Amino acid sequence: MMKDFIPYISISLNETINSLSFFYPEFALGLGFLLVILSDLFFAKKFPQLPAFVALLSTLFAGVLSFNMLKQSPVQLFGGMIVQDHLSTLFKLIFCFISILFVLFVRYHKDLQSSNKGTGDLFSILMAVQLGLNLMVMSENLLMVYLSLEMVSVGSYLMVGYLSNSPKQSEAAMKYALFGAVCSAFMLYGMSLIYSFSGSLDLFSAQFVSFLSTTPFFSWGPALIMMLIGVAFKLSLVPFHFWAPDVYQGAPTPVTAFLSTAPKIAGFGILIRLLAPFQPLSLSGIDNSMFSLTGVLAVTAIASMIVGNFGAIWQNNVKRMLAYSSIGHTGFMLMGLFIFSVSGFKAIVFYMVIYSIMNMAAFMIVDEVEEKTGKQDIDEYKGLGKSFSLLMIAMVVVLVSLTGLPPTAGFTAKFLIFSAAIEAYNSSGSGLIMTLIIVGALSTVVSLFYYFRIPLNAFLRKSDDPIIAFKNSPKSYISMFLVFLLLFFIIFPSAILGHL
Amino acid sequence: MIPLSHFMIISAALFCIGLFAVLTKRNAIQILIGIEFMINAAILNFVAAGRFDRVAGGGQMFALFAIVLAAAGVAVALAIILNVYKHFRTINPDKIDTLKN
Amino acid sequence: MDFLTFSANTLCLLSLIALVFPFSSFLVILQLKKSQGATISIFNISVSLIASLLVFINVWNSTTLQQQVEWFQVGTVSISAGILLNNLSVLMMVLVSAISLLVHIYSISYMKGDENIYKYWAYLGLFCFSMMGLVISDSLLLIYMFWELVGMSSYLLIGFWFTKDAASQAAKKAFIMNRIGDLGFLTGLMIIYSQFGTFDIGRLFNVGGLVDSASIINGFWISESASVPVIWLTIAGLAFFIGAMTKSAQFPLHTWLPDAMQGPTSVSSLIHAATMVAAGVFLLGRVYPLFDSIALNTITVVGVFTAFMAATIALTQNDIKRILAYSTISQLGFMIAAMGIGAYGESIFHLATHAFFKCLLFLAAGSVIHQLHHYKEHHSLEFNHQDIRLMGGLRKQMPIAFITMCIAAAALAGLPFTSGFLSKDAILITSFEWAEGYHGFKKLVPFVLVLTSWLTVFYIGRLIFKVFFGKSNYKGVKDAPWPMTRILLILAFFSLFPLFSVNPLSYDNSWLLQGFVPAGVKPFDIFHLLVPIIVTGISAIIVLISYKLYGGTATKQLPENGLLYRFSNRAWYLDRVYDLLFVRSITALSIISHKFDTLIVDGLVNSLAGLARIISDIIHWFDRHVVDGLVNGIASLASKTGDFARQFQTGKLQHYLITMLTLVVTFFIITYLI
Amino acid sequence: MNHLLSFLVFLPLVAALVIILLPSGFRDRFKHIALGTSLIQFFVSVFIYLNFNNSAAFAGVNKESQFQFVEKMAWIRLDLGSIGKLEIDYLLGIDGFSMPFLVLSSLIMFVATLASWEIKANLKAFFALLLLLNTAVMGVFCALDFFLFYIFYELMLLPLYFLIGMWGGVRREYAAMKFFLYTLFGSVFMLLVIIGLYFSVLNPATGNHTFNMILMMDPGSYLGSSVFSSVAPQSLLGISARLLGFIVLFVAFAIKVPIVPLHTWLPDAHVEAPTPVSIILAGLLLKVGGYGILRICYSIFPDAAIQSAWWIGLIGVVSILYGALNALAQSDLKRLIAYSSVSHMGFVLLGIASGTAEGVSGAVLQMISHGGLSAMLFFLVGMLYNRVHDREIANFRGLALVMPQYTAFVVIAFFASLGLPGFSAFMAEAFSLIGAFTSQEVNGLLPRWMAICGSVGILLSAAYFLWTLQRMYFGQTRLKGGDKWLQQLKDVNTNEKFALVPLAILAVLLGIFPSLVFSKMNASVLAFIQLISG
Amino acid sequence: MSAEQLAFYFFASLTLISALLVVCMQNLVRSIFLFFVTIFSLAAMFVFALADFIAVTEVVVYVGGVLVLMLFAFMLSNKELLSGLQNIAGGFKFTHLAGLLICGGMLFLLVSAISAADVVNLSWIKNGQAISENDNTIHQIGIHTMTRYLLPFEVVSVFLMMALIGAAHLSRRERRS
Repeated sequence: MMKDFIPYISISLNETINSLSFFYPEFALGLGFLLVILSDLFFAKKFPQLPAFVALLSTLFAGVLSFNMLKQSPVQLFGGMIVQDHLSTLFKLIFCFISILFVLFVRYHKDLQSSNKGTGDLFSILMAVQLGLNLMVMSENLLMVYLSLEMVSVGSYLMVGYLSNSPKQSEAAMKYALFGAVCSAFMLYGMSLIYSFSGSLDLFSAQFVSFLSTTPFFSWGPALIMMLIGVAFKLSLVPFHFWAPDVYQGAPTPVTAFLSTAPKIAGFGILIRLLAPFQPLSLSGIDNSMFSLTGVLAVTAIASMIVGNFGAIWQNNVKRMLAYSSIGHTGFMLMGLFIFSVSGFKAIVFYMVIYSIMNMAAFMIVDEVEEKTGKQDIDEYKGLGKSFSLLMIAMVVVLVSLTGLPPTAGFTAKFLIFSAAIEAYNSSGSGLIMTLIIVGALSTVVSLFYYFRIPLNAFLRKSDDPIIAFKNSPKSYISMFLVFLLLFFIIFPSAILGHL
Repeated sequence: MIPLSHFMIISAALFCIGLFAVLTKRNAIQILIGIEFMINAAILNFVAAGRFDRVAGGGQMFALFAIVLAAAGVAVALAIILNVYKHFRTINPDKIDTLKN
Repeated sequence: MDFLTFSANTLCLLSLIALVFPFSSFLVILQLKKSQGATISIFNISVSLIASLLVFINVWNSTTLQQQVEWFQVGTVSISAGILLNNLSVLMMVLVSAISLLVHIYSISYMKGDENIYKYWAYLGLFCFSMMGLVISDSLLLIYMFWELVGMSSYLLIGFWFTKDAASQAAKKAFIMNRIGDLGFLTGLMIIYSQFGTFDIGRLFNVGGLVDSASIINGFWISESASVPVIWLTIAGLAFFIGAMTKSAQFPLHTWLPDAMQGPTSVSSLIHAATMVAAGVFLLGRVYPLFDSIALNTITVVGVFTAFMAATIALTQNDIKRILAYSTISQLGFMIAAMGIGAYGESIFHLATHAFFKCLLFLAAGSVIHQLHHYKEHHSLEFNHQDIRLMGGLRKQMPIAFITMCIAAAALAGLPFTSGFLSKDAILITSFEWAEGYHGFKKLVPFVLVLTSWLTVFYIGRLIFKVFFGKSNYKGVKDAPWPMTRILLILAFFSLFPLFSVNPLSYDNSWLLQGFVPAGVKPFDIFHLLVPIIVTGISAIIVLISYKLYGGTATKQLPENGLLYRFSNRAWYLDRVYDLLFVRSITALSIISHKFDTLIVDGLVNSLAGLARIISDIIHWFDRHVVDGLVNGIASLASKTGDFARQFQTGKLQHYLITMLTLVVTFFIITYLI
Repeated sequence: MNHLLSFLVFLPLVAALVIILLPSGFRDRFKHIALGTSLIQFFVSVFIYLNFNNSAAFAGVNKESQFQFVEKMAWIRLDLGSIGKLEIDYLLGIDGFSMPFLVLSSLIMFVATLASWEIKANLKAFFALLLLLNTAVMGVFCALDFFLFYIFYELMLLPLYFLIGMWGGVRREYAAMKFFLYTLFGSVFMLLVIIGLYFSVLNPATGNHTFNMILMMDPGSYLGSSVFSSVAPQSLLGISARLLGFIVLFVAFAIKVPIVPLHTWLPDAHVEAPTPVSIILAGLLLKVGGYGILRICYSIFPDAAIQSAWWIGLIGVVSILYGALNALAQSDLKRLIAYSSVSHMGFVLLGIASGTAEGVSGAVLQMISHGGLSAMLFFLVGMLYNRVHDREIANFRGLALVMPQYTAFVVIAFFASLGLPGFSAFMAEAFSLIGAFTSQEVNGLLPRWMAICGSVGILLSAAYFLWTLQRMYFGQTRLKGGDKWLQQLKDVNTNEKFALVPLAILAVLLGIFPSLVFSKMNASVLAFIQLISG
Repeated sequence: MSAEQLAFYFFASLTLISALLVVCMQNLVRSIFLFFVTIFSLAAMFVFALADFIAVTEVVVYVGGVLVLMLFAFMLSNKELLSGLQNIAGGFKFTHLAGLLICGGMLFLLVSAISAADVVNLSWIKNGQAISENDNTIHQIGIHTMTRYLLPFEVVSVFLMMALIGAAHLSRRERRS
């Protein structure tokens, strides 16, 4: 009875105590969570910006703490619940970066600032979501996977519906929440099946993978796929992407910017964790010939690229267009996964860093334009090159980067992903991967078509509206700084690559 | 002792019933109920399999957490649905389609 | 004359001077614009002439000079540029510079008052430069370059009155038709280069040179470095010949030349009668060792046919310059035919004599045109001042023009005591000698040539009689001013025998011919006696006939009317026979051949151009619609794909879920079933 | 001295930054800054030209040690684990092939800047973009690292898109987009091949994979098992991988050249682009394609190049004839010239395909020559368009009377372009054709009829140029715009002469002294022939 | 068939039937109450899997929390439900067919997956240490919560806090004027 557990207790407690020192960034976030709530509760009237400040500070703090762990060798924490390794630290740093930008974005977003419910709650949700993101990329246990994923999801629903006075946002939030819930139910059910088959939740235990060999493919195949649906939902991979355009369009722009980056990146983190146990098996040929994991991923990636890029062509709403394009980008990033090695991950991580910079900058600029002129449609951007010359030039750089052309870091990122994919092709010779690569290349060309509709309208077309010189807001300066980063990183990619 | 497979087949049926509700009901709350069925089907699986996992206790612990998370999820979802009702005067998801291509 | 003997280097320098001076007038005059164009260019061309003469004296019959420098290097092959001075080139140098100088002087009066006169001088300078370069170059590549430059300057000069549509079209036609020949030339160049790896004429065509030492074994043409099927040797010869054909206006590529008469008459005389058109013959002379028997036969046939055809056409022309143009074509046919039968020296000889008398013909005709033009302007009349039917009786009003033109006509007709007599006899006799050794169509060659020479007599007689005899319509027309007439006189002298031979009746003693054909090599045979007598005799009769026909009073009437009148008046049996046998049938023949010329040949060329237009239109359409359409089609396919993907985005949550799950379940089912 | 090439490449970038930072009050000075920059570049490139060593020991092509003015710096080093170490260098250097293009680029840029006097709107952006383009073009001709090359190569697109799109004609949007999509299509796939090459090549010195172009030309540095291995050639989709790589690279560059049927962007882009951009497009951008084919396609995949020589030659011939026939059918002067570019660039392909020293020399000379001549032609069209905003051939007649000097320049440009001896195009076309003709004898790559068919292009070019000359410039003056146009049609001004005269001089100089180019590149050509003939 | 089995199948069928009724019921109030029945019978089935604590939690959380919330939500939005629901319900729609097909397919898939797995004979079930009927699961859960599952436990607290704040934020009218 109880006696069985006694040895475990001390071991487990020791592990827990030892783990604490590796958990500082998350502590910082947890502390930040509490402080934001407190500051919102007690000081919001006097210092309305205090929650933002606290959130910024604790995120920064968490970032610094994470940075210190970059050189840390991998270590399992809390009895194998989570793992702290180089990759997860990198992801955490990206989250910190995005969160900082998000806080600044919200700070300078008119709608959110003028909301009569204040922004304090948003920041507390952010802190929790960020904790969830960190845990997502560290999870090594199905329970933690589910838990952290739900945490991020629920937090995202709340963020989307944050401005409850707007019908669009409510609609977006509802779609997002219900769609997400269905997907996470699928995931949960898949986990339950896998648990039933393997008897373990621990992704890295030998027992976990055993179900692959003890049960027929007909059983584990669906189970695995159902589990991955939850992740695919977060990644908005085709065909789990339907929510994305609607939600991106409906949500407040800073939230859209956040959603299109952080949870997606975390989704990749978790995908890497989830697929890791199956990797040796798929190489050693247990993979069913018809149902190969790489095959499924490749088809998904191809479908995502096609739907994302071709869908974007017809969009007129800028945010919606960016939503579709982000579907395409996800498909593209998935390409980097195929090599499934440290090098491939490096390519993906680099891509993600650049992607988050590009996306954040793009949404900031779009938001700036929307706030100043109320224009949301690409067609309405006519002649904006005159009014917002600097901002629109920045936008062009961002779009060039999104397309993946030199001289922007987007090119280096795309280049690295292609490298990983071609290396995967080199080692496998799979025609599917070659197709994937070709589709990736073609989608680059297609993407140019819709991305460049913005500069096309902004610079090439004249509008009848009078030219008004707008004063640049702090937000546009932030976006210009991001643009500078895009240019900086193509000349000095080592500034990032050196840490990978 | 009831064999594990029986639990699982029942849970599969429950899952599908829930799924049907999600796909066909014209009311957000009923959809939510369908989702709860799906989650509970999973929980049933966990609990049934957890019986054989005494040391790690994974199944039961997972079920516990899942119940809690589901409840919290329902709370958030309902809050959102109420917001939607406030704006659209309906909670039929079919009629809430201002965001589309 | 020791002081006139120069070292090889000096000679090359002199020939360079002869080359560069005209070019400098081109550059300088274009810069200076209006002032001093005539002075500069006459000075320069005089220098050129003097230099040419000095070179001539030193080189003629004494030496062959070749000096070259490396021009550039391509790969391992070094291409050189240099000067080749031998009998042929120095003769041409003198010929070109001398005639140029005369035409220059003539032009001072002739072109007086034209507002763009400075351009005229400049273009003439450019022409002389190119022509000089053409004759002294030692490399086929250089010759080709000057060859085209000659064409370019001809283009500029034909189109000198560019505001006249006919002029600019004629210029275009001339250049483009010449380009066809250039393609042949270029093909020849390519074959030579790929076979021998050099363009150096000296190395290629000297005795024992590369062409000489190349052998034909088993149907292969083998040189030091390459071996190709022997057909390429023939193609090379024919390719060069096509080049020569266009420049020398041989059938069927001759039609540009009559049109080129749209240029000033002085230009016609210099370029389209004396020098440029001779370049084709010159080229054949340069690459002569390359021709095999097929090529030579082709050359002969083309030359003979051209000579005959052009002569028949000239019979019925009424434009004075057109008659002369056809006559030029015909004479060039003679030269080409002579080349074809191996009468290399004779051909060059005829080239030289023809240059002078044809130049004179043009210039004299020019003076007539010039004066009539002035008359027309002065009296504000409207008539075609080049139409011989409207002329007549000018013999008394323009005596110098009349006399000089008669001399030139006699030379053209090959009457004794003229230079033409010598050279034409040379060709005719050689052709008879040549035909001795052959059977079949080759036997015909000399007879056709003889026939042609009689036709020549007839048409030139008609021209002279129509223009200068009969009654004058234009009171007060005088001879052209002195600067023009003195040139005519000089040229008239050059058209007589003394310049070329001491003996007016035998070409064998001609120093010029001896420069190419060593004297005494050929045995004296019966042809030397018979041919001159028979040909001249009949020519004399023809002159008389034509005088009867055209020298009368009824010059203003159309020829048919005049014929009818005379027929009814005198009722000469011979007249009738002539009329039926020669005039009518030949008129008909000439009309037919002219029709052929204008309708079929020109028509072919025109319809080819039209075809090219149609093809290019089709291709353009193809480009717009198919090639571009394909691209646009791909674009629209892309947008269709996007549209398809978009359709699923209905905004309805459950539709999303159904689509998504349908895909998932289908996927599962498929993996299950397979 | 050691950083001369960097100076050449980045000077315009600095100038662009200066222009961006200067306040708008200086807007009238922008063009002078740009002009000064291109002048300095020109002098520097002439200095390089004069100091260029043309001996065989400095042939370059596939030996890094033989390149001149080399600058090499480690740029990106990334340990990618199983993929190996990423080794990207900042590697600039020139040999006989690239050096002439440097001089040409700086000259064309100078002319283009002079041509941009006509630009009135948004000067800051225009000159900044122009200078950016300048940097990219210079970079392309200097880069020896494939990654670096690609960056410069792509960098050209962006400024061009805006230059066409913002200052272009009526259909500028369409033209700009079409241009962009076409070229991007080619270059994206080029990127894939670049990466494939990268994985196939090891730097023997460091043992890393490398982007060094010169190492890619050395069969010894390929890994036996790699995709593009020249030791044990792999096959891809049923075709030999090396051939496929060659085709992809070739198509990418051929779009730029452009070849039929990938040329349809060119007439649109040219017609819609403002004059300076047309000048740069025709003068430099097309040359980038030809240069790429020489420097990259042929040098890296000589075996595949030899294999496909017949087809490339055919494409060259078809381009020559097709472009010329199309030009004949045009009614818009600028379109005519655009199509003539297609035709003239066909000679480049034909020459390169021949694989003979004559052909390759001719092809390079043709690029240089066409660079100058097409710039001149577009400049001349631009002058006309500037004055009356019309380019329809049928709307003009007898211009020679109205603008005699202008017509003189037109005559020079037309005759030079139609290959009149004494001008550069003649030498170039003649040697391209001679090369193609001798090819059968020397290496058996091209049949003789190709050269002969190609020479018909010369005839056709005479036809369309002279026809135009006759229709537009000769005859009695008759203008569509009547007296108003007569007022507007001023003859050439000093500024324009500054632009036209150097181009005319270039054409004549190269026509008479082709050794100005030949001598500098002869060693490289021989090394190149050596390389591709194995 | 033993009593245990009988009872199990009774609850199992009760669960499924009530769930089906929930789904098919047109009246929302009734279906919410039938949901209550389903939860209860599910909890009963948990007991058969020896998870008594979970069963209790399920009932408490769902009946005490979720159901009440749903009723609240229903009541807050009932105006529409009472008037509009009848119209929607009538007729067989495309979505029904699609839903039926999908769910049928899914069921087929899952059942065959489960039967193919032959879960009863899996090695970990045969060899693993099963919970016996004598075990005190509450103890076990307590120990697990404080040791192995300490981290999720703590994280869930943050999660709940966030959900609380968020839900409260959404339902709150406004704070500042």
